Amino acid sequence: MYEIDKFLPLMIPLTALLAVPLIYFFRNQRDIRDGVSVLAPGTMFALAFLVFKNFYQNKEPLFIHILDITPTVSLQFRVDGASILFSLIASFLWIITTIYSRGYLGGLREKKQTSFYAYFALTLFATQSLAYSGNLITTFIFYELITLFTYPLVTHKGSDEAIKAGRKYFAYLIGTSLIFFLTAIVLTLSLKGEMSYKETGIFDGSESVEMLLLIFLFFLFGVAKAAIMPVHAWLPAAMVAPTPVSALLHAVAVVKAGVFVLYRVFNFVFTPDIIAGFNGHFIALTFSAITIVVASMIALRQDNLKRRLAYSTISQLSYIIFGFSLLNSHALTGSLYHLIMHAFGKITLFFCAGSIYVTTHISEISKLDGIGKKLPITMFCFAIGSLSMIGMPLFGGFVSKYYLLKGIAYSDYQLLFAIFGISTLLNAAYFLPIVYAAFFKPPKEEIHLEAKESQRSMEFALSITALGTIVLFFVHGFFYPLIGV
Amino acid sequence: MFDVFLLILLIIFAIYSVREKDLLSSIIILSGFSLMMTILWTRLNAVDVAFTEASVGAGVSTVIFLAAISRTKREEEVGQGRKRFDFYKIISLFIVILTGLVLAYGTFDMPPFGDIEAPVNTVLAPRYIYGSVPELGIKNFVTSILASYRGYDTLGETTVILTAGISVVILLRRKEL
Amino acid sequence: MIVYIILIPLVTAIIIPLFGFINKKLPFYVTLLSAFTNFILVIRTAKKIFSYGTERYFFGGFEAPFGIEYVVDGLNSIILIIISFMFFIITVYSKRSLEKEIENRRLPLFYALYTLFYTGILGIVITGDIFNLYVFIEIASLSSYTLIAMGQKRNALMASYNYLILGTIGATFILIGIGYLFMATGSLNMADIKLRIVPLYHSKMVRTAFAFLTLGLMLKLALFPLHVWLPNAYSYAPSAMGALLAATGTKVSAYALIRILYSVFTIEFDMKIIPFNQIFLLISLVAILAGSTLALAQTNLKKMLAYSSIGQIGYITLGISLSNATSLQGSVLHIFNHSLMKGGLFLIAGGIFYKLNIENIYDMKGISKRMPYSMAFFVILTLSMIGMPFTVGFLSKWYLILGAIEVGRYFVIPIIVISSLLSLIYLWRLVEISFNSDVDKKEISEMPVSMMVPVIIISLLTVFLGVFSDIPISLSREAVKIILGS
Amino acid sequence: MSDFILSKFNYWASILLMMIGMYGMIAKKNLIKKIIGMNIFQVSVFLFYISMGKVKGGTAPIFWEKAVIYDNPIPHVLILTAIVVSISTTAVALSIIIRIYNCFRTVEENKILETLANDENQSGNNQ
Amino acid sequence: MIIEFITRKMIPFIQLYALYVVAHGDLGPGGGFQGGVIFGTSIILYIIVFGMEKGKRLLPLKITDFLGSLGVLIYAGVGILCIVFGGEYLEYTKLPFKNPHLAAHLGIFAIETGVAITVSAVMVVFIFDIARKKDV
Repeated sequence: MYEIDKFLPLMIPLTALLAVPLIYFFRNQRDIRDGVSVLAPGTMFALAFLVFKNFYQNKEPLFIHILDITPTVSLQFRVDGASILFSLIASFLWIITTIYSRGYLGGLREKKQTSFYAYFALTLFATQSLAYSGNLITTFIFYELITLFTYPLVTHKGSDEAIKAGRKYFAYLIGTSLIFFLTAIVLTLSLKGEMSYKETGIFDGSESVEMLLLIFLFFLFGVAKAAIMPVHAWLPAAMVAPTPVSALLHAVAVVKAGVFVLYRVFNFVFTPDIIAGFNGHFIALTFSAITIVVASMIALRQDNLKRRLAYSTISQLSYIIFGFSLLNSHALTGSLYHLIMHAFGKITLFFCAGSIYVTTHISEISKLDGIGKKLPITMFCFAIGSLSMIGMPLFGGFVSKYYLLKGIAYSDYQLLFAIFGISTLLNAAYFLPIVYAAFFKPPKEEIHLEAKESQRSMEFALSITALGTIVLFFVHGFFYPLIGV
Repeated sequence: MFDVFLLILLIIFAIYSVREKDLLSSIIILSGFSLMMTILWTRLNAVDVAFTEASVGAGVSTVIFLAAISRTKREEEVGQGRKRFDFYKIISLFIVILTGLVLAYGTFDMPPFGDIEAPVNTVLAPRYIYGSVPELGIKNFVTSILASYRGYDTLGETTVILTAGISVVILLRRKEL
Repeated sequence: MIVYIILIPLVTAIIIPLFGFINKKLPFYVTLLSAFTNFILVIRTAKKIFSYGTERYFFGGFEAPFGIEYVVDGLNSIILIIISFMFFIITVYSKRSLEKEIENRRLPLFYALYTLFYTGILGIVITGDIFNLYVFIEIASLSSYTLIAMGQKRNALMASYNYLILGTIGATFILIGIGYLFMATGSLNMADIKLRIVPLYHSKMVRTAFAFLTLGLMLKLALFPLHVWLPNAYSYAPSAMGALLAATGTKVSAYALIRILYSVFTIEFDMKIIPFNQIFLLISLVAILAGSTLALAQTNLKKMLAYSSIGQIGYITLGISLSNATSLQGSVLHIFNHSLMKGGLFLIAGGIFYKLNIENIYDMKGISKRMPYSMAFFVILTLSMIGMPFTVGFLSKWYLILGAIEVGRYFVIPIIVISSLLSLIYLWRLVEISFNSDVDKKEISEMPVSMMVPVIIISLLTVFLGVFSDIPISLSREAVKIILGS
Repeated sequence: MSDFILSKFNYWASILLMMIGMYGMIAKKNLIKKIIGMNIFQVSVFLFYISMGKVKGGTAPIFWEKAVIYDNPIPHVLILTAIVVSISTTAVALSIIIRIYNCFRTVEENKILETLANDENQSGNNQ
Repeated sequence: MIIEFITRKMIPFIQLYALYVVAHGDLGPGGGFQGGVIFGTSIILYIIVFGMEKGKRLLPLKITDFLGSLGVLIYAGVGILCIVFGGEYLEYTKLPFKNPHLAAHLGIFAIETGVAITVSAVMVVFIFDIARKKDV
């Protein structure tokens, strides 16, 4: 039994890896290929669920040592609540996204669909491995692999514009991670001689404050995937990618991977007490707060729908970092909840944007007037997604925001309520007008639909996720054992 | 004393053959240089080396030099528009002088010329000199070392010659010239 | 019988022209056969060495220091392994590309020189006698001059000539150094000199000898200020030869430098008596940065790779100059890795040139459509070059960084990181351009199998040894034991 | 003093010769002139070796009943090898020079470099 | 005319002397290398006097190339023979002759011959290929 426990988590990424040759092999039978890329995440989801069950029985985290690269550098897995949570979400949403992208790619008659699915699977492999990685270097490896595997997806079009955007993407992510992230890891290793995550933290506070602060900042800005303000520019650039990519990868997998790494750093490399010891959380709070507000303001001024969503993603991510750096259990719970809620909400919004683009070739917000008549389901789900983003009760977004506010209340920075107020208003300001215009304004010019047949699967997918946001509000207790802090 | 005179002469020859603009005469001077070197080496009792240098340095290399310039240009062209202050020359002069100084620095700890106690003459040489005849029955120690004690070097040397031969063939024996 | 390691290629090189009289195709197969035999022999020897320790061979039965001695120990067996492996692989590759680049009636002699070059570098690695080292350096150099001059463009001739001038200066410096050393110690056997040199630490002769030996080897090694001959020589030589030079030439010089520094002179001489390490560290860092920066400025693919080699040589010397066990292990590993990676990259460049006749990076738009597999392996090797974990490139950089931390030279880390970034930029440029599909779709035209297989093997090995890294690490640990004489 | 100078004179003279040869090798623009310099350089190194093998009152290193001291034969051997290397290098260098002359119609380095630069420009324009 | 006559008469003596030098390398100054060079010089002289064509007829290029390899082959072969007869590489005294001195003499003579062959052949090749104006 215990061996099975050790074996199951490994199976999850391996399934994704196995999917790749299958997808390539069936590149000519489109249906089988898509079937594979639905089957693989399904299997992964089931496996993740089994892992969750085992974890539920014996609460203590599970360590799996795979191999040594050098005597000090080893590949190591760690299975605990957060990792299972992340892997569950990622694999579940992959299923939905595959269904969606079948419609999307079909609607646009994309070339190179096979390589699209293949790189998708590779990215998910890296993401899952990162979710379970048990020490800094393992995290680093899969962090880099995610960047590498998403690069072809970002430059999928192959046009000069896409190539340029890809360069920006690559430069930001690889550059920061090589300069700051790796340096931080090396410094950690040279100071403490080990890198594996521990509840008690790798650092024990005996180190010099300056050193700790330096390493902390390196981590904070080295993990550019979390898109905190100075290092966020890659995310809007990445929006040239096809919408399913933006949806799953740049609303869930990639960015959440960054946030997840920061979660590890905050709680397993450092510990809240140590961070408080050198006031690292204060810096993190400042930056994340600034990001929340400023990103929302920029989002307000974007006319391209996907870019607006991208900036809203940036600000929402900073909620999570914000929650980490409040350093109390309620805020942490809120953050982890936000990891789920934002994932569902934002993927819904991206799906909507994508289906609008496929069916009407509109990507600007100003042209969306009266589109609600044409695409009722899509726009209705869009409304749900936005409300969840804003944090209305009865929607998943409310849960996380509630815990975050509770966290603020328990911390000694009460005036940060103001930030929340402002940002919530801003969220409303840049989402609701779209919904309003879509349903109640008369269309400027005649909108004609096409690609009817592909609409089915897309609407199916996005309604599922929209439903998810509502369901999550009621069943959020289900995740409590995973988040349990 | 004669050696000193010879050395000075050598230096003069060397300078001339480097400075001479007409390549032909500078090659002739070069072969004279090697001839004098041969004499010097004979006076230093390095008969085999002198023999070789006479046949190679003064003989073959001169011939191939002449052949080469007969197929190329004969005069070294004076660099047109040569500046009075040629930076490149200064640099190279500086490098050369630096090298020379380092080399000279090395000479100060050297055992005096012809010192029998120098490690060169005490460490390996006796074994060869007194071992050659009883071990191998070879009267010429140079040959015994060349062919037997360090015979492997000579194999390498012959290989070098072969390499050069192949190189010359592969480079020059072709129709399109 | 370690003497056969030299004899097999030597005799092959001698008889190849005779085979050439029979049939112009035959020499290739003879070379291949001997390369393979030699590789097997080297592997078996290395196995023996690692289980039973150093093996020595006295030529003519005259015990050292009186005769010439061959020594195979942990250090040079790892070098022997990589050299013979790369030679074998590149020979497999060479058939097609040479048939394209060299007219067939000249192939036999070409292969003869090619094997002579191999003989020379093997001799450099395996010998234990310092004058014998000089002789073999000359064999390797002479043959490489000609092989470079065989390039198609007429720049090749000039490149070869410049290499000849600088290489001869370097070799003559080495000869002078040997002379001073011989004068001071009276011996020519490395191990013997190491014993005799201890009381002579402060002799001016020994110091001059040291200066000239290291200087000459740095010229052969193309360490940064003395690198001028390298880029043209590598990029204008025939593709296979360029790859072979990049994979083995400078590595052997690096090995010779390590030998001279640690097995002829002693480590305390390098560290304490003269301020060698500080200077050397400085030079290496400059070389790393300068090499990467210059590579960034190139548009010719092969030239870019050549300049990046200059930077990578900086890594090797960096490890030497930090001179603690960890960093030396990094150096040895980097000799090994870089031989593998850069060899592979040059092979791919040669393949692109073979199929499409383009060398300029900006003409390679959308090449990943035409040569997808080659570009895939190019990406793998690129990742290894920038030191991605799971590839061999990571190991050496990791050990170098740890070594730097060990001696508290933290400023080395940012430099390594920056140069990795630079190398990422200049290599990724090509990947990016090759992904660009703003060109009319073309049919796939991959390089022939006999050229593809070596690339595949090298790339897979890069990853395999990066994951199951205990092989290279244990080998290099043995090597370091030898270097530090413990 | 004078005997000190005399005791080192051979070495210094050979060093001076080396400097001359090396200068010719580096500074001269004519390719053949470089090779001439190379010859001088190497031969003077040989002189250095031979001088170190000389022993006061020694006879040639060939067995001879009446001989008391022999000169040191080792440098002679080494130099025999080195001479061969030098002639080989010279031959290879000269053949490369001939090829160069056939391609560029000159043996002046700077002119050749100009020609190559022109080649580069043309190829650049072609692209 | 006269020069040709003299050369014709001289060359055999030069070659004889060359052989002497090779053979007596172990007694007096000289040896394979010097002998080889002298032998080569004799042919070079022939070429200089009678011209390339005659020279080529006297000694075709194929032969020289072949000889060049052959010499080194002899050298290496002798070394391998020593191994065959239970010695180290190039350990002549182990060669199967009635006393080690004779073995050493013969072995050294053999390798000197090898050296001489290679050297003379390569010297001739140098002249042939470097001095040759047009392709012949």
